[in-house]
Amino acid sequence: MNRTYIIRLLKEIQDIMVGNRDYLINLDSIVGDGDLGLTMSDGFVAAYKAVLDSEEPDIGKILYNAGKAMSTAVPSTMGTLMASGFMQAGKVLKGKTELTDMDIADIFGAYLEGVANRGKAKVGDKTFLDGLDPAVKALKEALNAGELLPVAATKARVAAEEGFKNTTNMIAVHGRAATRGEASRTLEDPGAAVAMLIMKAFEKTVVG
Amino acid sequence: MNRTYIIRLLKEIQDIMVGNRDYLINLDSIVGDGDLGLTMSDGFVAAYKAVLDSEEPDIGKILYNAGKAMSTAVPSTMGTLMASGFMQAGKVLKGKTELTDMDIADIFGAYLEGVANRGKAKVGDKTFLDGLDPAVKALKEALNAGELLPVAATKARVAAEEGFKNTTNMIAVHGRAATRGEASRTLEDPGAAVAMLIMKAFEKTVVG
Amino acid sequence: MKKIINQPENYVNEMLEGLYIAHPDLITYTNDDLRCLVTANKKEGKVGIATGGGSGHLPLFLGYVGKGMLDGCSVGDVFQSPSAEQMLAVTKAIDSGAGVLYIYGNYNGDIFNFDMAAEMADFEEDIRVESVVAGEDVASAGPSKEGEKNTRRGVAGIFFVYKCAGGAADAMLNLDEVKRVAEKAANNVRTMGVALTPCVVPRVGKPGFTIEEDEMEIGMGIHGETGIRRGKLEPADQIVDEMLEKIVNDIPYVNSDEVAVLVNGLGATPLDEQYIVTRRINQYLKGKGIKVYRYYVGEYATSLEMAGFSISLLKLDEELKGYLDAPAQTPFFVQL
Amino acid sequence: MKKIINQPENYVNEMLEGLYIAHPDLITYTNDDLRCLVTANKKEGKVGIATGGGSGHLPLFLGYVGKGMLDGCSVGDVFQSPSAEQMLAVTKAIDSGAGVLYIYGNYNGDIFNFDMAAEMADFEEDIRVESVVAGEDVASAGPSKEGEKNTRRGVAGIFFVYKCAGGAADAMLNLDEVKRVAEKAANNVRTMGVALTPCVVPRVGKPGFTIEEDEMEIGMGIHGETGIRRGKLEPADQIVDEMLEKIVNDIPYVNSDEVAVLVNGLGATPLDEQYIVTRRINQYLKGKGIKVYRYYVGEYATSLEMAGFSISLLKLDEELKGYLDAPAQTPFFVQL
Ligand SMILES: Nc1ncnc2c1ncn2[C@@H]1O[C@H](COP(=O)(O)OP(=O)(O)O)[C@@H](O)[C@H]1O
Ligand SMILES: Nc1ncnc2c1ncn2[C@@H]1O[C@H](COP(=O)(O)OP(=O)(O)O)[C@@H](O)[C@H]1O
Ligand SMILES: [Mg+2]
Ligand SMILES: [Mg+2]
Ligand SMILES: [Mg+2]
Ligand SMILES: [Mg+2]
Repeated sequence: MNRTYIIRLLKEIQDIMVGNRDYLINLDSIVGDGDLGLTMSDGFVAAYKAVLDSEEPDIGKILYNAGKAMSTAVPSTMGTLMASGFMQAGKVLKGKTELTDMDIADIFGAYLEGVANRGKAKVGDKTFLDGLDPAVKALKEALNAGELLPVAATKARVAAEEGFKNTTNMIAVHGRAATRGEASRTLEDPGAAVAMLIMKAFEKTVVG
Repeated sequence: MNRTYIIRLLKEIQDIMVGNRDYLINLDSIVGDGDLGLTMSDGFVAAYKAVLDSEEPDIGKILYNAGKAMSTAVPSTMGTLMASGFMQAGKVLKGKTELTDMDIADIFGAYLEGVANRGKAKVGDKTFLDGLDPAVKALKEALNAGELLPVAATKARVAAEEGFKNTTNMIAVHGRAATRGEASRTLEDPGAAVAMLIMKAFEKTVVG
Repeated sequence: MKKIINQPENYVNEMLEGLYIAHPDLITYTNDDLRCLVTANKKEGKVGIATGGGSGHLPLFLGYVGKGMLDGCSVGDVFQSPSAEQMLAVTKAIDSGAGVLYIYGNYNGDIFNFDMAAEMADFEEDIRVESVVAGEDVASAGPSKEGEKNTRRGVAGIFFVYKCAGGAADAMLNLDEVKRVAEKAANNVRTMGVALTPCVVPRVGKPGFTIEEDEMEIGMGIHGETGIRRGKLEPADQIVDEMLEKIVNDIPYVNSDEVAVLVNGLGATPLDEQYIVTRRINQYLKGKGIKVYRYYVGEYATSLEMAGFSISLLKLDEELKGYLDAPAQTPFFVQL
Repeated sequence: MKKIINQPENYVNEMLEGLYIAHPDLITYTNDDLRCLVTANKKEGKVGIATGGGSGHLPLFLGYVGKGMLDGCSVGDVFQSPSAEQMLAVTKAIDSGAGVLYIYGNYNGDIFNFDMAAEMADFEEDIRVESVVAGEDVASAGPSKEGEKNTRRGVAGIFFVYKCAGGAADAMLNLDEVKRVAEKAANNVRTMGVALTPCVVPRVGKPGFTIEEDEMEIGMGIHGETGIRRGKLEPADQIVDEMLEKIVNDIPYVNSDEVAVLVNGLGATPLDEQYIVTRRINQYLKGKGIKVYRYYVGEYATSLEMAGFSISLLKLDEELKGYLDAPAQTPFFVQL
C-alpha cells in the first residue's frame, strides 16, 4: 500500500462524513450546538482536497498536510482535534512511502495519540476517544494475532460501534455537554460517532 | 399697595396653577409632552415659598427672588420663561416699596418683556405671549382711560381669555408643537392658557 | 423596562456618584451640588468652556470635561435642561478671569437657561460669557437662511465643536478667538442619525414611541423626535448611502475637501456594526473625492439604550485640523 | 433581528475592513488575511503578546492590540475560534526574537488551536511560545483544586491580564517574566456577570435563548452560557451585592487588600447604569475594608447587543499596580 491507498482512505472518510452530515447535526443538536455535521463534512472535504492532486510520495507528509488543511478550514473543537490526529499520524509515519499492515494500525494509533494530546481527555470521559480507542486496540490485537487486514478492520469497526454505544454510560466532562453533569449520561456522544464513521470508512477501503 | 399685596398676588397665582394642574397637563399632552401642569404648579409654588417668609420690603427684589427660585425649581421651557418674566419685573420695579396702579401694570408689562426677551417669540407665534400681550395692553389702556384697578383687571382677564382662544387660529413656530406645522393651527396653546390663569389670579386679588 | 437601577428618581444622582468615584483625578463638583460638574485640573488664565444639558446621553455632555476639552458641565434630569443657577455655579467655578464660553445643543430649555445664566454671570458676577449653539442635525430642519435662526437640533456633532474649541482654549487663545473657532466648527459640521429601537426614560417607565420589528426611522432625534421617514430596515450600505447623500449635499462638500468623520452608536448597537458602517462611509466618500483626515468610531452621544447610529462630518481647514489633533484627556475621551 | 449589517456572512470581514480604515496608525494585518491583526508599531526586542478568539465581543479581543498592551490578535467568526494557522501567522509577524506569549480565554476551541499554533511555531519556525489561559468567571465553575485544570470560562477580566502583561513586556522583561506577571494577574482576577436580554449571532438570525421581560440571569456567560440562577429583576444595589458576595469570597479578599475594579457593559446597557453599579460597588467594598486602587468603567468585553454587565476585581500588589498604571494606546483603550 502506498500514497494511492492513503488518498483512497481520505476519500472514503470524506464521503461518509458528507453522507452523515444530518445524522451528526442531529446528534450534536441534542447535547451541543449542532455544528458537528457541518464541521466534519467541511473539514474532511478540505483534508481530502488538500492532498488529492499532490504528487507527494511521503505518506507522513500527506497526512500532515491533510491535518493542516482541516485545521484551517474548521477551527472548531472537533475540527482541531481531527486535524491534530492527522498531524500526529503524519509525524509518526514521516518518511514512509510504502505501508505494512502494522503501519496502517500505527496511523490510527498515532491519530488517537494526537487527539488525546491535544484534548487532554481520558478514555471514559465520553469523547471521540471512547469510539477510537477500542477500535485501535482491536485492530492491533487482531494483527498481532496474525489475522488478515480485512478481518482486523471489521473487528475494529465493530469495536468502534460498541465504544460509541457505550458512551451512553458515561458522564461528559469536556465541552458543552459537560455543563449537563449527570444529565449527560444517557446521551450518545457525537464525537464518538465520528470515530465510528472513520472506522466504517476504513473497513470499506480494505474489505471492498 | 406694598409687599403684602405682591405676596398675596404670588399666592393667588400659585393656587390657581395648583388647581389647574390637570387642566394644563391635558392641554400639554395634546400638543407637547404633558409636563406643563407639573412644572407650573411646582414652579409657582417655589416662587411663592421663596418670598413668603422674607422681610424684604423692596418689591423689585421680591419679584426677582421669586423668579430665581422658579428657575431653579423648574428649568423647563415655560419654567424658565416664567422665571425670566419675574426677574425682568424685578429689575424694572427695583427700589420700590409702594406701588401705584400703573406700577402694577408695569409689573405685567415687564413680565411680558422678560418672557419675550428670553424666548424671542413674536406675538402671533402661538405662545404664552398671545395670552399675556393683549391683557397687558387692555390693562394699560383702561388705566390710562382713568378706569379703576378692579375694572381694568377684569378687562385684562377677558383680553387674556380671548387671546388664549385666538391661539386656535395660529401656527406654532416654537417648541414641540412647531414640528406639527399647519396641523398645529386648531389646537389651543398651553402656554397661553398659563397667561390666562395668571390674569384670573390677578383679577381675584383686586376684585376680591 | 429592563434597567439596572434603584429608584428612578435617584437615577441621575446615583450615576453621578459613581462617576465621581471612578474619575477623581479628572472631575469634581462645585456648589455642593453633584450636578455642577467641573474639571479637577483648572488651568489658570485659560478661557473656561462650559456645557450642559439633560442626562441620558452619556458620554454626552459631562464626559468631555477634563484636560484639553471642557471645564464644566451642568447636568439636568433625563432629557431635561439643568437650571440657570447650576450653570451659573459652574461658570463661577471655571472662570479664571479670561471669561467663559458656553457650548450647548439647540434646544429651547437649554437655550433659555444658558441665556439666563449668561445674564446672571454678567450682572451678578462680572464674568464675561459668550455662547455657541450647536445645531447640525440635517434631518431636523432645512438649512437656516442668512440672518435667520438655526432651528436644527444639536446631536453628536457637538463633539467636534467641543474638541476644536477645547484645543483652542488649551492653546491659550482669548475668548473671542475660542468662540470664533467653536463657531467655525459648528458651522462646518453636519449629522444624521437612524434609530432602530426606542428608549425608556427611567421615570416614565415605558418606551417613548414604538417601531415595528422590521422597521427603522431615518433622521430620528436623540430624544425620539420624529425623523424624515420610517421604512423597512435595509442593508447597512444602503442606509449609509441615504444618510451621506443628505449630509454631503447640505454644506455642500466639494471634491478634495477634507473631513473628520464621527460614527456614533446610539446605545445598543454593537461596535461591530459601527465599523461595518465606517467601511461604507469610506467607500462612499472616496467615490465623491472627499478625503477623510481622521475617523472617530464609538459611543459619543447616546440615547439611553436606543439602537441605531449617527454619522457626523466636519469639514476641515488647517486651523481646525490642528485643534482636532491636540491632545485631550477626559473620563470618556483620551487622545495623545 | 435588528442589525445594521449587509450579508451576515460578511459580518466579520466588513467589520475588520472598517477597523483598519479607522485606525491605520495603530493596527494592520499580516499574511494577506484581514483576520490576522497585528500592531502597526512593532517594538524590536520586545516579547510579543498575542491573543485571539471569536468575534462578537468588541472591544475584546482585537481592540487591545497597540502600544503597551498586545501585539497581535487572530480573529474568528462570531463566537468561533480562529484557526491555528492564523494564530501562527500572527505569531511569526510579532516575534522579534524574544518569543511570544499567548493570552486567551478558557474555551475548548481556542485552547486546542492555540496549543496547535504553539507547536507549529516551535517546530516550523523555531519561535518560543508560552501560554496563559484566563478563566475567572466564578459563576461558571468552582475554584480548581491544586494541580487540577481550571474549568472556569474566561470573560472580561482578561483585560487586566492583557494590561499587566502588556506593561511588563513594554518594560522589556523577558518571556518567562512576562508570563509570570500574566499568570499572577490571571490568578488574582475574578469576574461575575448578569444578563437581561439575549444576543443574536448574525448568521443564526434569532436569539440564542429567551428571557422574560421581568427576569435576569445571574452568572450567564458571554455566549449565553447558562448562569447560576434566573429570577425577577432586582434593584441595582441588590444585584451588585449578590455578585460581589460571590467574587469577594472566592479569592478570598481580606481587609485592607487593594483591588482594581472593572465594571463592564455587555452591550445594550447604558453607561449611566454602569455608574449606578460603580456607586454600589464602592459602598460594598468600603464596608468590607477593601481599598479600590483604580476603577475602569465602560464596555470592555461585550456580547453583541446583550443587556447586562459584569464586575471584575483584580487583587493587586505593588508589581501589578505598576504595570496596570503603565501607559497604553490601542484603538479602544488609551491610558496616559
Ligand atoms: N477534550 C476533548 N477530547 C476529545 N474529544 C473531545 C474533547 N472535548 C470535546 N470532545 C468531543 O467533541 C465533540 C463535540 O465537538 P464540537 O461539536 O466540535 O464541539 P463544540 O461545537 O461544542 O465546540 C464531543 O461530542 C466530544 O466527543
Ligand atoms: N420661544 C417661546 N416664547 C414664549 N413661549 C414659548 C416659547 N416656546 C414655547 N413657548 C410656550 O411654552 C409652552 C410649552 O411649555 P413647556 O411644556 O414647558 O415646553 P416643553 O415641555 O415642550 O419644553 C408652549 O405652549 C408655548 O406657549
Ligand atoms: Mg458542536
Ligand atoms: Mg411640555
Ligand atoms: Mg451601549
Ligand atoms: Mg453598546
